[in-house]
Amino acid sequence: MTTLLTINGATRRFGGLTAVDGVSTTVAKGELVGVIGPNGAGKTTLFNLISGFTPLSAGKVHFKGRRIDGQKPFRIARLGIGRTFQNLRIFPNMSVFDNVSVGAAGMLGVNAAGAVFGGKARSEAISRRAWAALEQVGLQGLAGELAANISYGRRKYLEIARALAMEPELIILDEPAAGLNDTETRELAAFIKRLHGDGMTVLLVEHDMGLVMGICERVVVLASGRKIADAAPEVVRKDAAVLEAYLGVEE
Amino acid sequence: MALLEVRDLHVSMGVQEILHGIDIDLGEGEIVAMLGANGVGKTTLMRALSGIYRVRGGTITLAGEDITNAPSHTIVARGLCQAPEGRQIFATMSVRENLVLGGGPQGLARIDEVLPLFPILGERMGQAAGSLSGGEQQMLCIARALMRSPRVLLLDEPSLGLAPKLVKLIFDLVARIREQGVSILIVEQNARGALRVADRAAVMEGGRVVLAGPAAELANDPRIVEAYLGGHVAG
Amino acid sequence: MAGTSPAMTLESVDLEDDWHEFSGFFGPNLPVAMDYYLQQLAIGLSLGMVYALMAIGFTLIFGVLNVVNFAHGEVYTIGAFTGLVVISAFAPPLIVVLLLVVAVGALAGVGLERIAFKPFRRFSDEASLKSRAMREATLMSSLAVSIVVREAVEIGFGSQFQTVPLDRLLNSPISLGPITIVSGDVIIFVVAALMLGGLQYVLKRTNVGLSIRAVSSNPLGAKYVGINTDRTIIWTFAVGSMMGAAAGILVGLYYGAIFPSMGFIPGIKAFVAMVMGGLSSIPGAVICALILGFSESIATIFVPSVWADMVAYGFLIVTLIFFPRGIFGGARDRV
Amino acid sequence: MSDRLRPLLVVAAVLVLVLGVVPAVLGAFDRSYLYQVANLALIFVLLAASMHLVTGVAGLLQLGHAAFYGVGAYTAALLTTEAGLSFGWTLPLAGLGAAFVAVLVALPTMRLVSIYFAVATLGIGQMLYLVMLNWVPVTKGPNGILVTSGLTLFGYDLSRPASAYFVVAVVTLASLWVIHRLSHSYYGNALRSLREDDQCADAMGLDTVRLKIESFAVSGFFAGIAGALWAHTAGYISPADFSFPQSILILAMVVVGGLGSLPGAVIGALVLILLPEVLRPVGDFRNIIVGGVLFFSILLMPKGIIGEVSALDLVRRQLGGAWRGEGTKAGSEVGWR
Amino acid sequence: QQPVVKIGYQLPLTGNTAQYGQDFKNAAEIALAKFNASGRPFKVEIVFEDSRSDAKEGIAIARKFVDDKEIVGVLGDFTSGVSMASAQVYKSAGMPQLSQTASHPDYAKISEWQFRNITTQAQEGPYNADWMVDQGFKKIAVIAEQTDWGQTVVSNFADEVKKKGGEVVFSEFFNRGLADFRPIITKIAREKPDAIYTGFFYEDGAQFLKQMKQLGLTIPVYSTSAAYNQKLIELAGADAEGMHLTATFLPSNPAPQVQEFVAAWKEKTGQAEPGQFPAQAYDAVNIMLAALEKAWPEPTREKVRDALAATKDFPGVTGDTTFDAHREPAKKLTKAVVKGGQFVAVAD
Ligand SMILES: Nc1ncnc2c1ncn2[C@@H]1O[C@H](COP(=O)(O)OP(=O)(O)OP(=O)(O)O)[C@@H](O)[C@H]1O
Ligand SMILES: Nc1ncnc2c1ncn2[C@@H]1O[C@H](COP(=O)(O)OP(=O)(O)OP(=O)(O)O)[C@@H](O)[C@H]1O
Ligand SMILES: CC(C)C[C@H](N)C(=O)O
Ligand SMILES: [Mg+2]
Ligand SMILES: [Mg+2]
Repeated sequence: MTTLLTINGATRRFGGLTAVDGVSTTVAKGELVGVIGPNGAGKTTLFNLISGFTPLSAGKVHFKGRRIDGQKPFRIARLGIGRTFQNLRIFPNMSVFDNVSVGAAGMLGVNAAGAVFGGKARSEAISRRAWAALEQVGLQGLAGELAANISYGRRKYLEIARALAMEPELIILDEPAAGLNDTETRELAAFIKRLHGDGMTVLLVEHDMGLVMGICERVVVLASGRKIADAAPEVVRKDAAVLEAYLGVEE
Repeated sequence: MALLEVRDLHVSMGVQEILHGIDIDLGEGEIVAMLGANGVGKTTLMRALSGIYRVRGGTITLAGEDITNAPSHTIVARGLCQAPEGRQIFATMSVRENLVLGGGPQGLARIDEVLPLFPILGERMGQAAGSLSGGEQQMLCIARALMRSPRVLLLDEPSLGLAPKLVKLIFDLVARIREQGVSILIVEQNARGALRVADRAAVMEGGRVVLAGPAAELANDPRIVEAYLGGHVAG
Repeated sequence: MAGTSPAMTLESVDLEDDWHEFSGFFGPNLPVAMDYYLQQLAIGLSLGMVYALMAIGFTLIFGVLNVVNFAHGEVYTIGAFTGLVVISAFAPPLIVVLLLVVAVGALAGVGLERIAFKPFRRFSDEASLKSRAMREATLMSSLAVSIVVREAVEIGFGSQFQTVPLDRLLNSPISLGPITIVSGDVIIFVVAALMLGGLQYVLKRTNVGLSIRAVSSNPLGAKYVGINTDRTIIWTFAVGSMMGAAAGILVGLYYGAIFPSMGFIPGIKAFVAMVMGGLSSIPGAVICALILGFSESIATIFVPSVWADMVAYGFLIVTLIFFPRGIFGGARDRV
Repeated sequence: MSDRLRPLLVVAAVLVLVLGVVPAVLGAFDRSYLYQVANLALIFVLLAASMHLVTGVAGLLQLGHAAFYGVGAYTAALLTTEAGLSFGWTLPLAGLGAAFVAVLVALPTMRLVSIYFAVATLGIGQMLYLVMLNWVPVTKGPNGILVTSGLTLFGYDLSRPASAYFVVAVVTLASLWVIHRLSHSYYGNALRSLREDDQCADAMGLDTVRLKIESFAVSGFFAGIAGALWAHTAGYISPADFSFPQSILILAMVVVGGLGSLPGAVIGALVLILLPEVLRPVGDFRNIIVGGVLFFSILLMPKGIIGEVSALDLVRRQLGGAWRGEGTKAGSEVGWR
Repeated sequence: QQPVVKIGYQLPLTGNTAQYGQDFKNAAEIALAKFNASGRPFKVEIVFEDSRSDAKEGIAIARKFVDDKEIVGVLGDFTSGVSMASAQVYKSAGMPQLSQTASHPDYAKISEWQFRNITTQAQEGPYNADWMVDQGFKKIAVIAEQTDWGQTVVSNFADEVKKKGGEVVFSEFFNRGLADFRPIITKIAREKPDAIYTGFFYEDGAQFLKQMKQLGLTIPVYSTSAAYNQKLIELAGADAEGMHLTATFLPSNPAPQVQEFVAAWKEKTGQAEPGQFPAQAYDAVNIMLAALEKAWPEPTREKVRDALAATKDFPGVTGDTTFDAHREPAKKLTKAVVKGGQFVAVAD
């Protein structure tokens, strides 16, 4: 198994607060890793460190053997990291299809000269990718709809589709199941599993234990910015520290 | 008569009607859960109740007074508070200021009752609300609604984005608040949790209430189990 | 200075005498160069105060609605013309003029809000709230109102400078050691300081201020906590426009220049100062207005005055390069 | 109608209208005034369209557009008077000159967002205006420049309003075609995503800074082209033609027509140039009326006469710009071809 | 029914410079009424069009005038910029254009169709330079507005001063409508000039004079005829006292045409005495009318042009106007000073 992502002593401070504190872990190609932890544990911050939205205070991040910390988000994205956001960030005044096309366009590259004089090859490639991503999440029926007009649950899939249209090697999902009901969460779980089955490497933050424990191969637990566990779900589930910090005593 | 009475409520967005005649009763000290898939109009209902959306038809009565299409500030003044979807906190203001605003004329009078529920907020009092983590923002949103000692509390997906420990805490909290005589209307995707604490529940589909009844009954209704509880009967 | 100008006819001009008076102006003791810079600084300060006076109301209104009010300059003009009409009608003392102007300014602000801003709040769907087109629509509606007002004033009064009774001008010189200022500088300083102090107190210390800041931060959220957002917005417009109108008459009397497009240049400068300051910070806007005033007068020392604005705008660009969200602006929302 | 044919027909219709019907009708009146107004309208159509790209599509509120128009006009005028170049040369060079200046000023300001960017462009516009006004040795300052050669192409003098109309119309149409390709394509989608949420676009692998600079430069280029057209058709330029109120006028065109909508920008420009001319008989009140019309149009159609959504739909259907997803039912057109 | 001859007048009737255009219109209407009442064999109609001092409007108006076959001559525009842009149209279409104020050095050079009846700084500058140097001022500061006209104010004046052995110790421009002159005034003061020569209109002039006095500066100020307007004194009050300037028009001039114009003006507008610019417009209209008369009975554009070109010693309110071979006027200049709230002539 080849390592795709290596996080080495990642640290991020905000003033006096250390949101992420010396976290190290690796993600191998094809893995499905869950990240859990109490609210404010630093999960989103960790994702922002990986995708370049927040600079590291200390530590290193490597992707495919290349150091990526300190790089601009779009460069990191182009290396093959797609992401979604905890607070849904779609492009509300664009159609569903156009939203997704941006993911494809970002990876395939667009420029002014190409847009004016270029042949159809590039735009068809973008179209096909975007369409494939939409089909993957089952939104093709809403392709022409304005994104602001579709429901919350579908926006979640839209955001995922947009990341998929990038055809990334690693996809980071920040709380994809938030706001979905149990049935929808199951569908999502199945969807992520399928994605994983197709060879995608997934890094997933989620508070829905059913989802995390059900599909993840490995779970990283953060609390107060520190990694307190990093193991298979069955192990983590019984870890005293994790129970104490995060899960609470289940009935 | 119920504390909050909704009769034949119609709400439209532009030309499109979203709620086609909703009836709900919320009794004194009662908890009612609203279930329904994404996009059926639960949030639209909640917004209409708080006076954010205009009502095209039907009536809303709070403690015998007609509040249909009353401005949102008078509705809040009459004791109907909401922790809305999307949090709607004041991102550029500090956590403390958010809470003061939640308290309205009472200001921070109830801070000592609210803060212990969410100790982490106590540590973040001076921080800009927008820089909080997702879950912290959700806590702030709920805490803010509690600052005013509401008579009717509307919670739109309160457990969204909260860690499991806190989800449990939220539902316990809902039960506790009811003890103080507050009536609660709660919209939840976590149907299991909501049905456990609720007295009654209603299921919405396509802008209508399609099923209503005592929560315990609904929790065992095969249709509910199939659609919202992932096929397993709630424990 | 002699009352009847000695330079009135050539015959009476004694060059030697002139020399004498001239050096007296800069004071006999300080080196001339020093006086010169001090005088330029004093002028820069008073220029800056003039911009600040306008920037305060402008920033207040922007802070609440997050839209540029292109008609603020016209409120300023309305203030000046109201004052002029009042003065020529029954010549009351300045304070009475100010009160009347402020009242008219409040009316203008409320009217403006009703006409140019409120109608656009009827769109509450997400696509509209997040749409650039809707944002720029209010900008345009205020621009359209400003065009109509300016043209109307022009038709009513003509576009020339209005004649201000000379004894009402706020420009009797006051000598402070080597430098000279005028009475208007003092009045403008006091008024601006009062406005700034008052607003800071209201915004930071009172519930009204808290509501205003809440509406500016998240108007929808403000509804959920029971704030009467419409009323808050109207009040803000009323207060901001009162300040704009007061600025108009004060600056009008200060320069003795009242004409229909008088709000244009101070409007631009106030806009620039507000943004340099970080949009929602009134002290920030005031400080940046002072910086703009200073940079204009100081620039004149070193370059021809036609280039002075170049320095002021250069300052703007440099500021924004180093502080992309203004000097006192907050950070961007976290991802 | 066959889907292949329709776009061709639409293009043909536009060409016939602009290059056939309009000149024929104007010619029938035998009034050079009408041509003059038409030329002016076309120049402002081009200006509005170029601002549409940066303000409507990429969402960067541009408050200094007239300055780039001016840079183009000055480049053309100076190349004509100082270097003796004819219109055939000055036209592209004016565009390039304006684009060059646009890139220069874009470099330091592209990190700015929203109103901060708007004010930066306002400042830059004013600075460029001050340069035109005060850099007397080069720009002749307030004296302006008498442009000695009018519209000449391949040695033919095309300065008469009627022939100038064709030159202006062809240049404007060609430019509109380019702007159409840019805004109605995946490139346009990328720019729109900047407008909607630039951080998110960044996460999609878009080099947001480069895109902003690029769109700014292209927009500057076409403003420069418009400037060259103005310089050669007017014959005399001075800084006043490129001052801040002109920027606001162009912005008003784009907003009234529909921010984000290219057909809207075109219509907005036509309305705001033609309306004051039509209202001439009204006398002193005409500008009040223009202001009133502006106000009511915004009030009733805040998203513009042709809003972005309907404009995109129109282009997709009528101009055959749409790419059809494999699984879609016939007629549901989505992406860009 | 008398035949009617039409002329066009393009001028700013709205916008920032509307006050000037409105004045021109009043002056033109006075001149026209008098002409039409005087029993000539034809009547004249003036078509006024509002250019807003905007070149793009000016050009459209020019086209409109050119299209109207009945229009045989055009007056205006106000600013040189708009006049010159419009002049391109008149040049190519062959329409005589007479501007009452355009003072750009190249304006009349555009073609044989452009005329102006305002004195240029080529005449006024040296005249004032001589005047000032003769008064014994050696070190002179010069400021002027940053317009084409202001440029000529400075250059023509400075050349002559140097020739006469004087020294221009300071020379700067300012943007029109500058609110605060104090930074420049302070800067001027540092150069310690003997006198200041200024190129401004009355609004800027009033601001300058007031602020100069505020700063306690008492250096003699000289200016051009452009500052000649009663409003200058209204706006600046006592601070205007002692300002010297040249004029071609003095309302106090006892010449009958002047007194007639002043009286008609007061009656029509209800304002005080007319300033320099309305007088310019009044003369321009009359010169045009005289040219029409000369061209009658067949007033074609060519004939009107030729008639204009032949204008010699036309007795206007701004003095006698003769167009030289370059269609430039030469006028007699008068020296004036503000004294007791009035412009009064200064004996040479
Ligand atoms: N820009 C910032 N400024 C100050 N504090 C910040 C900032 N960003 C994050 N924090 C703090 O860092 C901590 C970690 O935040 P983060 O969003 O990573 O948590 P999280 O694990 O994603 O939580 P949740 O599950 O609630 O989303 C929080 O306590 C938050 O308040
Ligand atoms: N402003 C709006 N404009 C147009 N349509 C809207 C608007 N708001 C809501 N809708 C539509 O109304 C329907 C109901 O939306 P609502 O947000 O009430 O659903 P919900 O039940 O709360 O769903 P969720 O579980 O996703 O929060 C959806 O189909 C949505 O697309
Ligand atoms: C500046 C203008 C208004 C007038 C000046 N005489 C000119 O020729 O332009
Ligand atoms: Mg998070
Ligand atoms: Mg909802």
